[in-house]
Amino acid sequence: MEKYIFYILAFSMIAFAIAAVNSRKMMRSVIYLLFVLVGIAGIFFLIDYNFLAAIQLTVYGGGVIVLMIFSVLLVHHIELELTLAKTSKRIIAAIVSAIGIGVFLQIIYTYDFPVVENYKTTSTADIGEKLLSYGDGGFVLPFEVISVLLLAAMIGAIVIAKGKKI
Amino acid sequence: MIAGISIYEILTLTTLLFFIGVYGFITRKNLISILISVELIMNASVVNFVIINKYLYPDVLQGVLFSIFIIAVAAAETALAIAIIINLYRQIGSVEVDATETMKY
Amino acid sequence: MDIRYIYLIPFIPLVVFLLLGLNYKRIKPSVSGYIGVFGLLVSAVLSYYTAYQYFFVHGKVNGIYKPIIDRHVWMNFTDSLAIDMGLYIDAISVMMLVVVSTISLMVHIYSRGYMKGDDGYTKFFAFLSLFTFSMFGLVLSTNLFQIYIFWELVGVSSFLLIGYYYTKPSAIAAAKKAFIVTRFADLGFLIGILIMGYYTGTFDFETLNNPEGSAILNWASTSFMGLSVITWGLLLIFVGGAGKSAMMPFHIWLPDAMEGPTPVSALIHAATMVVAGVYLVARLFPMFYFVEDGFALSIVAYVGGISSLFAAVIAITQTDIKRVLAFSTMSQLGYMMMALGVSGYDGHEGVGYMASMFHLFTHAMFKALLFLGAGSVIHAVHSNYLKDMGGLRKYLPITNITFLIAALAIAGIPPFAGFWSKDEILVAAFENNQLLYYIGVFVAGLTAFYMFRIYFGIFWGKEKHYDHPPHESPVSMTVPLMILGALSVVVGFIPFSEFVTPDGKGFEAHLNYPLATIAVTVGIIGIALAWVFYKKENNLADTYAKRFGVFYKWAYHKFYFDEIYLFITKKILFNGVAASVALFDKKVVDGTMNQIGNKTVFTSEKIKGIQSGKLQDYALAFVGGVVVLVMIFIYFWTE
Amino acid sequence: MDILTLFIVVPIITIVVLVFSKGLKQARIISLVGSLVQLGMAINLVFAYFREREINQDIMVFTKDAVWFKTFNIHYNVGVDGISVALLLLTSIVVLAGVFISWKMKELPKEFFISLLVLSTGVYGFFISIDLFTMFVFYEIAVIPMYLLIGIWGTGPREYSAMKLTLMLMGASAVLLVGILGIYFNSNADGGALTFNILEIAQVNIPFEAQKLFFPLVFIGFAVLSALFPFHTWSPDGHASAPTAVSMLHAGVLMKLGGYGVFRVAMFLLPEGALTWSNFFIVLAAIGVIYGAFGAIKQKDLKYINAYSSVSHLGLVLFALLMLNKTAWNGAILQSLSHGLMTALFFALIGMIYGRTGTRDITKLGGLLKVIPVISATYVIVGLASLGLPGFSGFVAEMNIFVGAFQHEDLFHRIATIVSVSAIVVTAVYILRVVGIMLMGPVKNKKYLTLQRVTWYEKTGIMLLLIPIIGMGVAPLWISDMILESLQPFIKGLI
Repeated sequence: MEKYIFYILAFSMIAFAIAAVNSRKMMRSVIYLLFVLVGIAGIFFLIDYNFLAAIQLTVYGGGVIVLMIFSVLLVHHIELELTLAKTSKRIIAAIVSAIGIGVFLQIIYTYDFPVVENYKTTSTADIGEKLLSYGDGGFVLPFEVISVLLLAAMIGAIVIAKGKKI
Repeated sequence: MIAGISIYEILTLTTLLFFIGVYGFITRKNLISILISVELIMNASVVNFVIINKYLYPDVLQGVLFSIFIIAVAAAETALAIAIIINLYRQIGSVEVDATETMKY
Repeated sequence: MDIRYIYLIPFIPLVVFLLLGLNYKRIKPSVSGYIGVFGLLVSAVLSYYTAYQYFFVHGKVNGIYKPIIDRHVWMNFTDSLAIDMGLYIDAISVMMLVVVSTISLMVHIYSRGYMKGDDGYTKFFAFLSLFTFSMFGLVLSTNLFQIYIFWELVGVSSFLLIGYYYTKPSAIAAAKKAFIVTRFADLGFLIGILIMGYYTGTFDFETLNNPEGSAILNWASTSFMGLSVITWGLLLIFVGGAGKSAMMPFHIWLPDAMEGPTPVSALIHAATMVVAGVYLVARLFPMFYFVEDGFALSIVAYVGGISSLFAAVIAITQTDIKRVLAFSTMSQLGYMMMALGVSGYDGHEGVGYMASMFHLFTHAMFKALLFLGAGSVIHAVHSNYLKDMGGLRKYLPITNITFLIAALAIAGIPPFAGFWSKDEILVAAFENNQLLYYIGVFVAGLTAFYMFRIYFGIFWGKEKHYDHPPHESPVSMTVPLMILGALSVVVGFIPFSEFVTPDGKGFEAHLNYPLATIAVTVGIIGIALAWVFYKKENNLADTYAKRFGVFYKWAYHKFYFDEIYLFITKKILFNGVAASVALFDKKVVDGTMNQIGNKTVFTSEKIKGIQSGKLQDYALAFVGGVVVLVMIFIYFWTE
Repeated sequence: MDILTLFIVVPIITIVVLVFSKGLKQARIISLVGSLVQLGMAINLVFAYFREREINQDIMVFTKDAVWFKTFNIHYNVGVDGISVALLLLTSIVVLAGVFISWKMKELPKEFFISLLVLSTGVYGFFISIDLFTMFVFYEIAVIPMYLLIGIWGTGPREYSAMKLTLMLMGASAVLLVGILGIYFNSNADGGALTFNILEIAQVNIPFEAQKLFFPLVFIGFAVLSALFPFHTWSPDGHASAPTAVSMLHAGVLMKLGGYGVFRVAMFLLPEGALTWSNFFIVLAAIGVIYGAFGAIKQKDLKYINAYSSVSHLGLVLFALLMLNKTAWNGAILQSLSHGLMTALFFALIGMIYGRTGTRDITKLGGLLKVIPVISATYVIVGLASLGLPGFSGFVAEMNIFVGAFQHEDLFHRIATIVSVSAIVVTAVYILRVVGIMLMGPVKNKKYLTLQRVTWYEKTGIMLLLIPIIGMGVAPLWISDMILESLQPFIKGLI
C-alpha cells in the first residue's frame, strides 16, 4: 500500500517539478512548487517523521509559498508570460542535467547501502530533547545560532524591502 | 521505512528533483522562478538527509535535525531573497536577470 | 743602478696635466705655459741624465747593453699571467726618452708663442702634458699590456689634440677618424697580445725577446692555417703598429689629423706618436726575427716599402703644406719599417735595426723642425695652402734657413742628419732585398723632389698678395726652430751603431761610398727637378701633371682610399649593418615582445565574454564542471 | 645587530622617517642622511671584510641564520664574500649619487625617495642573501618599485614602458622561480632535508638530468635582468622613460642583480648544467655584445644609446660568466662594477643635459662643450671610460674578460671571443659619434648659450661616481684580488 502511495507521490512530484521550472506563468509555477513541497511532506509522513512533515507543511507550504505568491503579485502581472531562455541554452542545460542525473544514479546504484531494517517512530519529544540538549550530540548551539540568524534575516528582509524610505 | 520501497528509489527521486531544480536555475530568467528552482534543489537535499538518516542510521536524529536547520535557513533565505527582489523591482522596475547585469566585467 | 728616479720622467707631465686640467679655469694662460715648459724641462734633463747613465756608466755589462728592469704587479689575471707596471730601460727606450723629451720640450716652448691668445691655452698645455706622459709610459713599458695601455692613452691624447678646435666640423671628423682607425688597428693589437699571452704564457718583453727563451724556441708548437700562432700574434701586433704608424692601409687618418694645431702635428703626428709602431716592432724585434724564420718580419718590410713609395707619390701632388708633410712622415715611417724588416740580428747583420732607430732619431728632429717651420709660415700667412704662399724668404729669414736645413736633411744631403741614417737604411736594404733597395732609392729621390717643391713654393717664387705683411714669428717660436736646426745638423754624427743594436753589442758602421753616392745623386736630381719646376713661377708643373693625367688625378685623390673607407663604413656598416640591426631590434625582437603582449590583451578581450556576470552561466559552468570532474574521477582516474 | 642586517634595517628606518616628513627639503635631507649612512656602512664593511678574511677562511663571512618559515626550511640567511662586498659598495655609491641627482625632484618628492629606498633595500637584501628564497623575495622587492618609479615619475610613454619592463621582468622571475624550486626539490639528492641554503646545496650533487633541466631556467630568469639578447627590449624603453635617478639605479645596480644571480645561483649550484649549456648561451651573449653596440650606432635618443650600450656591456658580463674560468669571472664582476658606475654617471649626465636643454635628441644638440663644460667634459671622460680606455675601470674589466675568454682553445670560443672583442671598435664609433655631434661642433641653438652651469649637488654626484671609476682603473689590484680570492670556491664545482 505504502509502496503505491510512494510511487504516486514520486511521479506527481516529478511531474510538478518539471512543470514548475517550465511553466510560463509565474503564479502557476509557484503553485506547482507548492505541490512538490507537499509531496515531500508526504514522504516524510511515510517514513514516520511526522514532526518534520508538519514543519515542511507549515514553513514551506505555509510561509514560503505565501511569501512568494505575495511577491509575485507585487512585482508581476498575472497574465504576463515569462520569456524563455534561448533554446541552445536550454538544451545545454538539459544535457548537463541529464548527464548529471545519469552519473549520480550510476553512482547511487553501484553503491551498496548498509540498510538497517526498522520501523521506528520518532516522537516530537525526541527531537525536542535532542535539539535542546547540550550534552554529547546535542544541538543547542546550532539551535541558538539559527534563531539569531532568523532574527537577523528578518530584520534584514524588512530593511531591504523597505528600501530608501525609512 | 516505506515498506517495499528501497533507498534507491527514493534517492532516484531526489536526484531527479535536484537536477530539475538545476535545470530551472540555469534556464529561467525571472528571479522568482530562480528562487523556485533553488527551493527545489534545497528540498531534494533535505529529503536526502532525512532518508539516509532513516534508512541507514535509524538510532540517531542528526539528519532530521539538520533538515530542520536547513528548512530554517531556507526560510530565512527566501525571505531575504524576496526582499531583495522587491527592492530591485522598485529600483529598476524589473526582476529579469538580463536587467541586472551591472556587475558584469 | 737605482733607476727608480726614472719614474719621475713620466710622472712630472702627469702631475702637470692634473694640475692644469683640474684648475683649467683658475690658472692664467701665461702661468700655465710656464708650468708646462718647466715640467717638461725637468723631464728632459732627467732623460738626458738617464741616457748618460745608461750608455756611458751602467748600461754596458761585458760589452753588451743589457736591459735594466723594474716592475710591480698591477693586476693579476691568472696565477701565471699578470699585468706589471714598470720601467724597461734599454738602448731604444732610452733613445726614445731623449727623442720624446727633446721634441716635446721644443714643442712646448714653441706653443707658448703659437697658441698665444687662444681660448683653450691652458687646456692645450694640459693635453700636451697628458700626451707626453703617455708617450713616456709607452716607451718605458716592460710588457705588452703596459704598452697597450699607454698605446691607448696616446691614442686618446691624439684624439683630444686633433679635435682641439672642437667647434670645427672637419677637426671633429678628423679626430674621430684618427681614433676609430687606430682603434680598429688596436683591435688587432689586442688580439695579438691575447694570442701571445696565451701561447707563450707571458707578456714580458724580457722573456719574449730572449732568443733562447721558450717563447721563441717553441714557436712551432701550435699552428693555425699554415702559420704558427705566434706568427699570427706578431702579425696582429704589427697591425696595431701599422695603425699607429699610418702604414698602408691604415694610413688614412694621418693626413686628416693635420686639422690639429701645428705644434701638435709636429709632436704627435711627426716625431713621436707615429713612430710608436716602429718602436713596437723594434721592441719585439727578436721575436719577429726568430719566429718562423722572420716571416712576419718580411711582411713588415714589404708593408713599409710599399707605404713609403705610396706616400711619397701622393706627397708630390698635395697642395696643403701640412698634408705634404704628413705624407712625407708616412713615407719616412715606411722607410723605418722597411729597415727593420730587412735587418738581421747578430753583429753587423743588425744594421737595418740600427738604421731604423737612427732614422727614427734623426727624422724626429728634422720632421719636427719642418712642421714647426710650416707652423711658423702658417702663423704668418694664415693659410695652409701652397697657392697662398710665395717669396716669403724675405719676411721669415730664420724660418727660411731652418726649413732649408730640415729639407736638406730629409733629402739626404750630407752632412745633414738624414743623410747618415738614410744611407744606413739603403745599405741594409741593398744587402738583404734588392727590390726594396730600389724602392728606397726611388723614394729618396721623390722625397727630395716634393720637399723642395714646397720649399721653393713657400720661400721663393712670386710673392702673393697678403692681407697684412708677413712677419717673422716671436722668439718663443724661433728659438726651438734654431735649436732643432742645429740638432738636425749634428745628430747625424752620433755613432749610433755603438749603442743601438738588436743584440746589444756595438759594431763599427762604415759609410758605403758607392751606395751613398747613388743616394746623394738621386737626392740632388730631385732637388734640381724641383728647382726647375718651382723656383720660378712657370707652368711646367701643370704641363707635366697633365701629361701624367689619370695617374696624377689618382695620386691627388690619395688613390681614393678615403672614399673606399667611407663607402665601407658609411654605406655598409653604418647604413647597412647598424641600420638593419636597429630595424631588426625594433621590428622583430621588440615586435615579438609587443606581439606577445598584444596577443594576450586580444585573447582576453575575446574571452572576457565568458565572465559575463550572469549567475546562471556561472551555475551552468559550475554544474557542468562538477559533472565532468566527477566523471573523470570515477571513470577515468582508476588506477 | 649584525653588520649585514643593518643594510636592510637602515633603509627601512629611513623609509619610516620619510613617511613622516613633509616637503622636498625634509625628504631629501632624510634620504641623504640615510644613504650617507649606507655608504659609510659599505666602506666600513670593506675594511671589516679584510680584517675578517684574515682569520676566517669560510666561503661566506659575517653569516647570520634565523629560521623564517620552518615547514619549507626557509631561512633568513645572510653572509658576504668579496663579490657581494664590492657590489654592496657599488650600490651604496649609486644610491647616494642618485639622491644627489634627484635633489630638485619636483613632484611627489617624498614618495619618490621612498620608492627609491625600497628599491635599494631590495638590492641590498639580494646581495647579502645566501638563502635562495630570501634572495628571490628581495629580488621581487627590488623590481616592483620600478613600476611605480617609471609609471609615475617617468617621461614619454611611461605607462607603456613601465608595463613592459615589469611584465618582462616578472615573466623572467616566474621562470626563475620554477628554476629555484627545481633546485630546492633536488637539494636532498644526497639524502638530508630539502633546503634553500646556497652553501648547503653547493655541497649536494644535484643529478645531472635536473641540472640540465633547470640551468636554462635559472640562467634566463636572471639574465633577462641583465638584458640578455633577445630579452633586452624592456631595457631601452624602460630607461628612456625612467626619471634620471631611476635610470641610474636601474642600469647601475638593478641590472647587476642578473649577473650576480647567474653567478651565485646558476653557475655555483648547477655547474654541470652550466657546462652543458654554456655554448648555447655564449652565442646569445656574443650576439648581444655586438648587437647592442651596432644598435647603439643608429639611435638618436641619448638614453637609447646608453641603453643599447648597456645591452652590449652586460652582454659582455654574461659572456664572461659563461666562460667558466676565474679570470673571466673576475672580469665579469669587475665589468659589473665598472658598468654600474659608468652607466649611472652616463644617465646622471643625460639627466642634467635633458634638464637644461629639454631634449635628448643628439641631432638637436651641439656644441655643449662650450656652454656646459664640466658636464660635457665629464661626458667625454665617461665615454672614453666606456669604450675601455686604460686608466678607467672598463679597461681593467674588459681585459680580464678577454684574457679569460682566451683560455679556451677551441675554435668556437675563439670566434665568439673575437666577435666580442671587436665590439670595442663599434663602441668607440658610437661613443665618438655622440661626442662629436652633441658636445663638439658649433652651438646649434642660441638658447643653449644661457644654460645653467653645473650646480654643487650635481658636481657631488658626478664626483661620487667618477672617482671610483678612475680609482678602479688606476689601481685595480686590491679590488681585483679581493674578487679573485672569493672566486676560488666557486670555480671548484666546475673542475
